[in-house]
Amino acid sequence: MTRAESNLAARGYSFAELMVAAAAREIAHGELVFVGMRLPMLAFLVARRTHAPGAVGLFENGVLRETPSAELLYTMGDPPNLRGATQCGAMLDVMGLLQQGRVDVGFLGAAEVDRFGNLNTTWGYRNKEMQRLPGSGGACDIACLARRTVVLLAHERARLCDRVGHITSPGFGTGEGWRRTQGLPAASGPSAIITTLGVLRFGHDGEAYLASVHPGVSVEEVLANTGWTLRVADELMETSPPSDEELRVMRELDPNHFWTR
Amino acid sequence: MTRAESNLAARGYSFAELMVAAAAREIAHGELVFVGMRLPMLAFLVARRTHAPGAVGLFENGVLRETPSAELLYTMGDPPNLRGATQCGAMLDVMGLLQQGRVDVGFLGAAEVDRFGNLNTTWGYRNKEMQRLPGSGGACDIACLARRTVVLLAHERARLCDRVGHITSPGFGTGEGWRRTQGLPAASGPSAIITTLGVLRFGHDGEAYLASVHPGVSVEEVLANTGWTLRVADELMETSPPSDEELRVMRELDPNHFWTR
Amino acid sequence: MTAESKLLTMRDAIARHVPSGSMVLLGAQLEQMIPFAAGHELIRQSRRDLTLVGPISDILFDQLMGAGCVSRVMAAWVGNVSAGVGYCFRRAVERSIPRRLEVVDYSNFTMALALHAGALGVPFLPTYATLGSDLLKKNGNLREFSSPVSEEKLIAVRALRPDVAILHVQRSDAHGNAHIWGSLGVAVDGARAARKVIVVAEEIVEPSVIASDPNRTLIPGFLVAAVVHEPGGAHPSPVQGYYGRDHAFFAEYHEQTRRLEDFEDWLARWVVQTTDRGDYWKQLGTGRVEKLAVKEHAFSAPADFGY
Amino acid sequence: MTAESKLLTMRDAIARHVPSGSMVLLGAQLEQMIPFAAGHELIRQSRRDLTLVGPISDILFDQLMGAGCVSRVMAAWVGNVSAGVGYCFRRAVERSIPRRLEVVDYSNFTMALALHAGALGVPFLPTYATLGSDLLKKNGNLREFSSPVSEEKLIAVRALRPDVAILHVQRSDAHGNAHIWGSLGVAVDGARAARKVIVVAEEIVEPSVIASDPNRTLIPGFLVAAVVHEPGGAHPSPVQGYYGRDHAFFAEYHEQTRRLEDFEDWLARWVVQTTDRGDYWKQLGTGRVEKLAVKEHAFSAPADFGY
Repeated sequence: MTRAESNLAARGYSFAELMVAAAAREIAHGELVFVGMRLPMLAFLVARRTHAPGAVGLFENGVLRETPSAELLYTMGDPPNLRGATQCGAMLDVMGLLQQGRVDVGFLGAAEVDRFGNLNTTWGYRNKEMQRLPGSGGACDIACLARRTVVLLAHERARLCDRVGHITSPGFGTGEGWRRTQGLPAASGPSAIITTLGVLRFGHDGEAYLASVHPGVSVEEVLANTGWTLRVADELMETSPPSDEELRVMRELDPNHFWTR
Repeated sequence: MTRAESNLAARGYSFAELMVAAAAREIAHGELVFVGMRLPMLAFLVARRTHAPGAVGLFENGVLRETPSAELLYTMGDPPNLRGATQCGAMLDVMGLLQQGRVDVGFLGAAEVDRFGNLNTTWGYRNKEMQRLPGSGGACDIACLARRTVVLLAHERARLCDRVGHITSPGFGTGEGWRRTQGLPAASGPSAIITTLGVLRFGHDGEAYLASVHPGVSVEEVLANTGWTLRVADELMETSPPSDEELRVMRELDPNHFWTR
Repeated sequence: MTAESKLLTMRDAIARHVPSGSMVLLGAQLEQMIPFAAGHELIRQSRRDLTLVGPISDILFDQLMGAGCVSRVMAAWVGNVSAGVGYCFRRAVERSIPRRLEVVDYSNFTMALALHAGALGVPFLPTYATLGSDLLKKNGNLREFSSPVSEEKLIAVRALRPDVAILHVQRSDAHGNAHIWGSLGVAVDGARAARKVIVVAEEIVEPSVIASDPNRTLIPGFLVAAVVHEPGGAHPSPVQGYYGRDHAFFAEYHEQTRRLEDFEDWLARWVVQTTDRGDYWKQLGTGRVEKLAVKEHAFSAPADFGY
Repeated sequence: MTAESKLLTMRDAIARHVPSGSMVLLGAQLEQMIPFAAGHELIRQSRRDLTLVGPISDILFDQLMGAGCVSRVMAAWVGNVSAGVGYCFRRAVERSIPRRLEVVDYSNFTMALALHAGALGVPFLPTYATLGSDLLKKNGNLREFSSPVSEEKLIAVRALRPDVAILHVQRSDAHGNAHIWGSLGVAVDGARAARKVIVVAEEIVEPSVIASDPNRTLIPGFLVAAVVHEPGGAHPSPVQGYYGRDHAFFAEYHEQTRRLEDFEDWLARWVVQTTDRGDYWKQLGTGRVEKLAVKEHAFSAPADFGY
């Protein structure tokens, strides 16, 4: 039995389900959301079915969508994602909305994230060897232009590092004022990092701090798995577990736990 | 009986029909043509039905068309122009082709044209009073960006003037090298002015000269109706009259001489 | 999951969403689907100091100028497409009748780029168009600059973001998801550049009709503030698949507006003393309406979105 | 009036229009309609020194790199969308196997803008995207400059004009007038930015079918050099209305290409020793093909182009 499975058995939900619920709560009613695939997609659908029925999902292939697709998606281009979409346009149609500042929140994954929320999805450094990763896709665009960016990744010391080796997608750079210096829009930047252990948020100085730990996770465990000296909120919270309603919707959408094992 | 009518009676065609035939011959097989309405539209259709079956017509509302519409058009947005079009896109789709340098020839009308082929469709000066005219529409864009521009207008001394009062659509400006200085594309600029009396073309210095006179028109008549001292080609031609085939097609398309009276 | 209905009467849509002083985009599809019904309601509600934006609008801009609603127009062409000049436009520019009018002259391309820049969220877009012209000299929103990647001059066309875009469409659902076909012009960029969109539709249909063809949904409902069901609302301009262009109406307008007092009569008859679009159609008469009706349908081949 | 037919076999289309050294746009519709059949023919005809351009291409770029056809890639993302990394891409970048590969990293938006600039005929387009990123530092086609109309930094994205765009479409006439629906990505700009277009179609239809819906004609035939009728030519990627995505094929590719010698076996089996697309489908087997077939049609509501 893996740790995730024992966790699921003990608490009635998996870490992935907890991350999805936490991610869903980052979406408010009526917001435009740059969704992406896997956990964020599920989070978007959960948000729409619970507290944010008016949220609109955007995909880089030009698709805008307000209702869940009838089948589980492996890619944003899967036929069920296009049928019944709100709009199928061109990539620029969606990117234009992003650059106008109309996209409230964008979800991103990453190989590495650092203390200022910068992301690397271009070069990995496993076993001291440089490994070429797929690259930005739309991640750099979203990180530059969405009003808020939420990052989801597994909490490992090598992946939450002091400084990323390559800034594929800019966070707060070197800290306060950096984004403005670079010319990035005033209303933009990282909002949260949701990991398998907790949720990190950002201070005015642009540095991440631990805002909540997941149920059953200790602060020490988080700190030991973070590659820099992570600050902890004065009023550290415990991440709210997924509600029954959130779990019900999640499992209806992903009955075989394809995404949330 | 008006002069045009007597001309039509005597020769078997009207000045307008002669202008349409002359304009049609400015279009080569396979060329992209920014058409416009009235006489140029008819010229485009005649060209397609005679020597240039592969010509493609572009309209500023986003329409590309290879076949004649089933009915006479008053505007490019008339329903017969959209049904059966090659493509209905956005204005920018058509303007992009123009700016890429793919449009071979564009037809324009004008209130005034001057010795360097500059056009004015913004301000008129009838009876010494400034009269506001409708403006550029797409004329300025076509004059800037089409590889060749052909102007059609009635030959009147006030309309073929030494310098236009307002450059709505640039020709050769003040002469040789001017377009390059302004930053306009190398392969662009006025190619011909087709009037009710003759055809003007342009020398290397950018100044218009009389290249051909219409049958029955004297050089003196042209010079007397031109607002500057118009140069005359060493080998002045007579404009070829419309062929039987050209007339047949023209009258089939415009049986009531709506455009070609 | 069900989105709220945004259906309003024309009167309420204009009252709520287009105050005096607004920058309003009209005529985005050029000679097709001009929102005349909306323009007439702006006149009836006595809007003032509007800035009109659009490539051309056929005679709608002329009417709004004649009625005194407009203090500025940003356009490529103002007049009567099939008949020539617009007399109200001329009176306003030449003699400030009924009031002074500022004209910012664009070309079609630079107007399209200004809205495209607004839709893309950039402060400007580059072009070679208008180089060497007097438009460039007189329009402050066109500015020469040096290309950052080549040794060339270019024109920077400043972005426009109208307060409201009023777009006439063939069909929409109650949430504002709208299908447009035929002549697109600058409608897609216009809807996205604007801060608010009012959709005026020939037909209100079930959401499933719109959702059956998401490539034809050129206006997504979440950009739309109000949906007005106004069949015939584009007359005398045409709506592909619904009615043809009333060429005679444009010619009559030309004749009946040459003198100021004639225009005032025209306006009283067709706009001010006409309570709404139903009343307008009654005046037009059934014979005229029938002549404009579709004589032969021509349906698009289906596209299969199945899997 | 009748336009000449441009129908060619895939072999002839590639032989005539895509020489070694070409800059080729592939994968314009992202995960849908990737022209795998064309890519395989490029491999069989041993093209070398290609520059691949596209936002992503799922595993087609990886295959072309593994086969040694590519010297440069300009893309936003290279890998296997549903399974992760592309091993041929990694071998080429990390160890120059089978040959050195230059990578020019774009983001999706900047790639779209590069093609849009090409389609609009301008040397660059401005954006805020990539400000502050290392993409900006390393990609010479992204350059910081000062906005000519505001006090802002912007990025100039240099125009790209591929030699050839290969676009898979649902249906086309023999002249290359093509309908595309569903996922559009950068297909429209890609076709216009490119100097030549090869259309690969699921179906060749009568011109009247295409002409019945000119708003869906996203590629006008006069831009098209060749039309290839290749049903199933996008497998394992999906074609809306024709077949689904073969997710298992992507997973298998991932497993079967991790080691160089395994990739070589994969390539021999699916490409080199496969004479054409018919042969490929035979290998795939009827059971697999049937599983991907459309189970439920979902036709678009008609649009009336009549008058």
